[in-house]
Amino acid sequence: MKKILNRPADYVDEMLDGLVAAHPEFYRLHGDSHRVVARATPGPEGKVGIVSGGGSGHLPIFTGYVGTGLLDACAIGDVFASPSAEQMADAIRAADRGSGVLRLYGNYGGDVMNFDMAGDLVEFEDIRCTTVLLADDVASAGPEEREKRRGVAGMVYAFKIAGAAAEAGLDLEGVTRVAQKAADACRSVGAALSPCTVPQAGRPTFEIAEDEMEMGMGIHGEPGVWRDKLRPADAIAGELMDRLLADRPVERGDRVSILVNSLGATPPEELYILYRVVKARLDAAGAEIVMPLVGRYATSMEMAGVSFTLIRLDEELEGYLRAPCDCAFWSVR
Amino acid sequence: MKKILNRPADYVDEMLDGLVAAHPEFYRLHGDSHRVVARATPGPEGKVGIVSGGGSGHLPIFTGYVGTGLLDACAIGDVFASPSAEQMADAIRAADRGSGVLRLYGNYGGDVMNFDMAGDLVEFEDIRCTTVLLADDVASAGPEEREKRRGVAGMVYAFKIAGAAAEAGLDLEGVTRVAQKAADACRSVGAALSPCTVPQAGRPTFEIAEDEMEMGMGIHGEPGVWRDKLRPADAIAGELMDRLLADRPVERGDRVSILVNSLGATPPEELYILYRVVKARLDAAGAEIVMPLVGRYATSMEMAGVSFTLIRLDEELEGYLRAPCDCAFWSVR
Amino acid sequence: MTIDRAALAAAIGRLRAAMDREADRLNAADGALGDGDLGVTMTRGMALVAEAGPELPDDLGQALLRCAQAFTRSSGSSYGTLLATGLMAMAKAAKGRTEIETAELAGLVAAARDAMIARGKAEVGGKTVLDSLDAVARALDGVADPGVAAEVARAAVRGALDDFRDRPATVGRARIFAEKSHGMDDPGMLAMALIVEALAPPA
Amino acid sequence: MTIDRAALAAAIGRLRAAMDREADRLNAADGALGDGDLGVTMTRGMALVAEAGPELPDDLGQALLRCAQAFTRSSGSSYGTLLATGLMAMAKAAKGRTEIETAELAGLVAAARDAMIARGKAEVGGKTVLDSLDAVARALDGVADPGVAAEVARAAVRGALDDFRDRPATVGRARIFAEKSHGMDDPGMLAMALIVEALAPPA
Ligand SMILES: Nc1ncnc2c1ncn2[C@@H]1O[C@H](COP(=O)(O)OP(=O)(O)O)[C@@H](O)[C@H]1O
Ligand SMILES: Nc1ncnc2c1ncn2[C@@H]1O[C@H](COP(=O)(O)OP(=O)(O)O)[C@@H](O)[C@H]1O
Ligand SMILES: [Mg+2]
Ligand SMILES: [Mg+2]
Ligand SMILES: [Mg+2]
Ligand SMILES: [Mg+2]
Repeated sequence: MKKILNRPADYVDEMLDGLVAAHPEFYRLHGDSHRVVARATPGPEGKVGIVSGGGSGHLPIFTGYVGTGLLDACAIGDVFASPSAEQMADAIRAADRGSGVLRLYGNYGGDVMNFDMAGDLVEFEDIRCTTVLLADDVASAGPEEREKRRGVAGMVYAFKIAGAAAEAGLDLEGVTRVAQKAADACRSVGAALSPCTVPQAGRPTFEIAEDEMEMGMGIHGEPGVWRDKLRPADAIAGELMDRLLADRPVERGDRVSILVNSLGATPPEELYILYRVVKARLDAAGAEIVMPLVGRYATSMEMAGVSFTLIRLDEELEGYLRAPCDCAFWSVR
Repeated sequence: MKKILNRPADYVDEMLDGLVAAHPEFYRLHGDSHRVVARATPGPEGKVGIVSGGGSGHLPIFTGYVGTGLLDACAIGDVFASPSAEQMADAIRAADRGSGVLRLYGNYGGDVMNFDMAGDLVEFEDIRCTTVLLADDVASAGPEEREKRRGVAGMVYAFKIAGAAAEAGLDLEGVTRVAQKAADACRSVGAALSPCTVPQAGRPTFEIAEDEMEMGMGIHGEPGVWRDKLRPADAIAGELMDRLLADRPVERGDRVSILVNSLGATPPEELYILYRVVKARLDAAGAEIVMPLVGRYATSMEMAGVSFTLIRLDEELEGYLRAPCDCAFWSVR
Repeated sequence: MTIDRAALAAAIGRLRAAMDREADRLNAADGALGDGDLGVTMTRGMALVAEAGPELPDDLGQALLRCAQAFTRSSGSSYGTLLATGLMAMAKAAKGRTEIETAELAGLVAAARDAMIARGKAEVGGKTVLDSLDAVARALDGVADPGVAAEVARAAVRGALDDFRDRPATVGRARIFAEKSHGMDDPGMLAMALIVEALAPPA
Repeated sequence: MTIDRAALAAAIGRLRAAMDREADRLNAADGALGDGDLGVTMTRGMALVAEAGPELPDDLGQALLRCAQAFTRSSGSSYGTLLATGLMAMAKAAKGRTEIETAELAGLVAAARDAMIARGKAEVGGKTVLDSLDAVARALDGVADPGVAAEVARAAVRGALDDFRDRPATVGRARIFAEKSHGMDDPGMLAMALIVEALAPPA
């Protein structure tokens, strides 16, 4: 894939410069590391802060979701690389409005180490921190090792729901509890068709033949469960749904939301073709779909492929999912 | 590029099925051609209707922009092919609330013939129609032949502004006048990095080497002004701005909006890298940027590349641009 | 011989068969200079026209209007829309008539041509279907004998193909292949030759 | 010989030079099994540490804390964060001291190792930097002579590389290349060997 960039080493900094220049009503750079994005207008005094962070290259994840009813701040690393502990600590400082900060992010070794370290750093400043990890990718480990799973697009639901809970005035324990419930309620799985290129590496993250796809592949090209000829849309959607429902069946009367997500290059036309099958399957299972999301919510730059995220909702989660939010990439009213 | 689809012949029908299934609050299929999308809740009696139409494969254009403050209905053909005159006539019927209908669409021969023919068809039904064509692509013809230019992403501004004017209660002449003013105020130009594949053709719309780009290429792969090695982001942004400003200079104190648009595969990260240059250029020219748009607003499926659209605003256009709108792909409040 | 409902129905049958037979050739011709759908346009359109066949009214104006409508429904391709436009113009001229004489054909074809010029905003001489129709209309002018009419019409469409083959395309999708189009038949002109040959087969 | 501010400053200088020299090798080793940034991590990190060098406080705890902070600032790579974690643990242990004896080194290295286990949630035996530190800590246990300490530490990191070379990677990005990693050095262990060799050069 071809990329529009200047020096690869400047990719992330220039991207962030453009982001805050285009949307000064939503975003500002915080501190002097140039890698911490915070709300242009901080949340009210006393609101629980929510931070996230991780590698660049996943817009709107992570930085894009800084906004009302969503995140308060975000630390962002090089493409597919963790930000530093000091940057994460800065994001925590930016997010803190005196009532503590939830660290809400994906289960990747480097990110976990750095967010833990960041917690140690801000402990001296009397900022209370909690952690909720997304580990929603069912293809990355079996149900008996759920805590080892990678965090993928489930973050979108977790940000939305935890963000609304914080906006509603819950305290740190409450926001953390709601975020953990949201994270536990999410299951995701994806299929990749083509790789993307990390600017500083300059070559595709993996190789795949012109007529192949990989089921269960991770968003950085982590190996999936099978690689074979590209299947028809209905077969792909069917298998993705099988895998989600096998991991956590839905029951008649369940209320769920589903995110049909493009990894980047796959256009919305194809997502809608897949959505027919998603809807038919959930209808057949007797589940009620609430606020389905179809689009590019968690990407890997120009990677082609899709992921599905299913979240089972109770009344509390549904209320927060439907609550208003606003950022440059997503607004609910 | 790989595509997720079933039978190529079903691509558009299945896409539309998924679209209305996912967003029943916004869209419904009208009539029995299966190719006319109308607002789920029609605009109020007496509102001027606005229809658009053209080939599939450009989401959110055209169908996606059916919604409050935007279009009332839309007829959509096969990928990159005009809908039939009868389908366009059906869209006009769906849009009519008794005060006439503006046909607002891009300047492509087939679309023009069919929308004209559709007008003949509904004339018998006493529906008054006007026409405004977008011809905003400065690379497709010189300033002395402006009426020959192709219509590209300028449609986004025209839909938004005309839609707001209709919502505000202007009559058919008024909405048409505002739409024409918006269309006249738009200039666009794009650069393509890689082609896309029309499902029924099964092969890329054009060939281009792994290290090449084409300046000024059309959204269906129509030839541009030069093809050469891929340039750095700042050089690409600079040339696109040069071309826009050469065609219509901005003056100190001008108020403008700019759309930095991905043709599909190009990720938002790269759009933001380009936006730095856009902003610097307009700042230097002394123009004020109003409501910049950065994202995928007018695409060609999985094509890689970008387009810039610059619109010069007067008070009336700016008011309508900032007015609320709502559809599954864009909402302004 | 005059043209009436029965003659029209028979012509529709021949046309449909011809288009089914030549679909690949038309797709290929259009594929070289355009989007390759002309065969699809013609087979789909003629299938819909043929469906209307059994219930064709005796009024030739009404009957031709039905044919036009079949094309406006079947696709949005330029050629289909232009044919619909031409058929509508002929329908208008034939309104209320149950029989049409050979001598009237030149006027009808010219009416179709002119309506298509108005619709497509192109001109005669641009290497399009307009040139085929123009040649046929001029060839038929003053011809009253059915056999002669068939012969001159066939000669005229073929002659138009030959006359324009080495000129550059100037209209529609083919325009961007102006260079390449030298020496190649315009797909719309080729289609019109096949249409005329099906309507007026050699004796 | 005791370790004091001056010795630490000198060691920093040697380390920085070694990392600059070996950056490509570390990038390559990490590139084979991970994302290829380990050389960048080490050169960037040591450059920041070296910047702090001239103003290092005499308190070795404070001095080591500065070094740790340089790594938390410089990047988010696993290795940098683990080194920072280990350095912080050593800083805690050395707080208030201006001199450290050779005999104390084993305890300091073990403290670093244990803090890194807690941070990274991996275990000794998994073919990571933990195994290098574990080998060094054990080798230094009870050694009071600086020359002997240098020698056994060097032998221990090299020995760890040899012992684990043919085992599969189990931690971090390299885990997904478990198969391929047989016969290859873990990049973090290799880096630690270079670090130890720079800190304790052969006489
Ligand atoms: N504006 C026009 N005026 C006259 N003839 C036209 C015009 N545009 C296209 N044609 C004719 O139509 C033919 C192509 O038809 P078709 O394949 O249906 O076009 P498309 O697929 O681009 O809509 C051309 O070969 C030409 O003869
Ligand atoms: N959880 C862990 N525990 C101990 N050591 C680890 C851990 N994760 C990584 N390492 C060590 O770090 C090295 C890789 O470091 P680095 O290149 O910085 O990782 P990354 O680029 O993936 O963040 C590995 O070779 C291994 O020795
Ligand atoms: Mg065609
Ligand atoms: Mg066509
Ligand atoms: Mg690495
Ligand atoms: Mg790394």
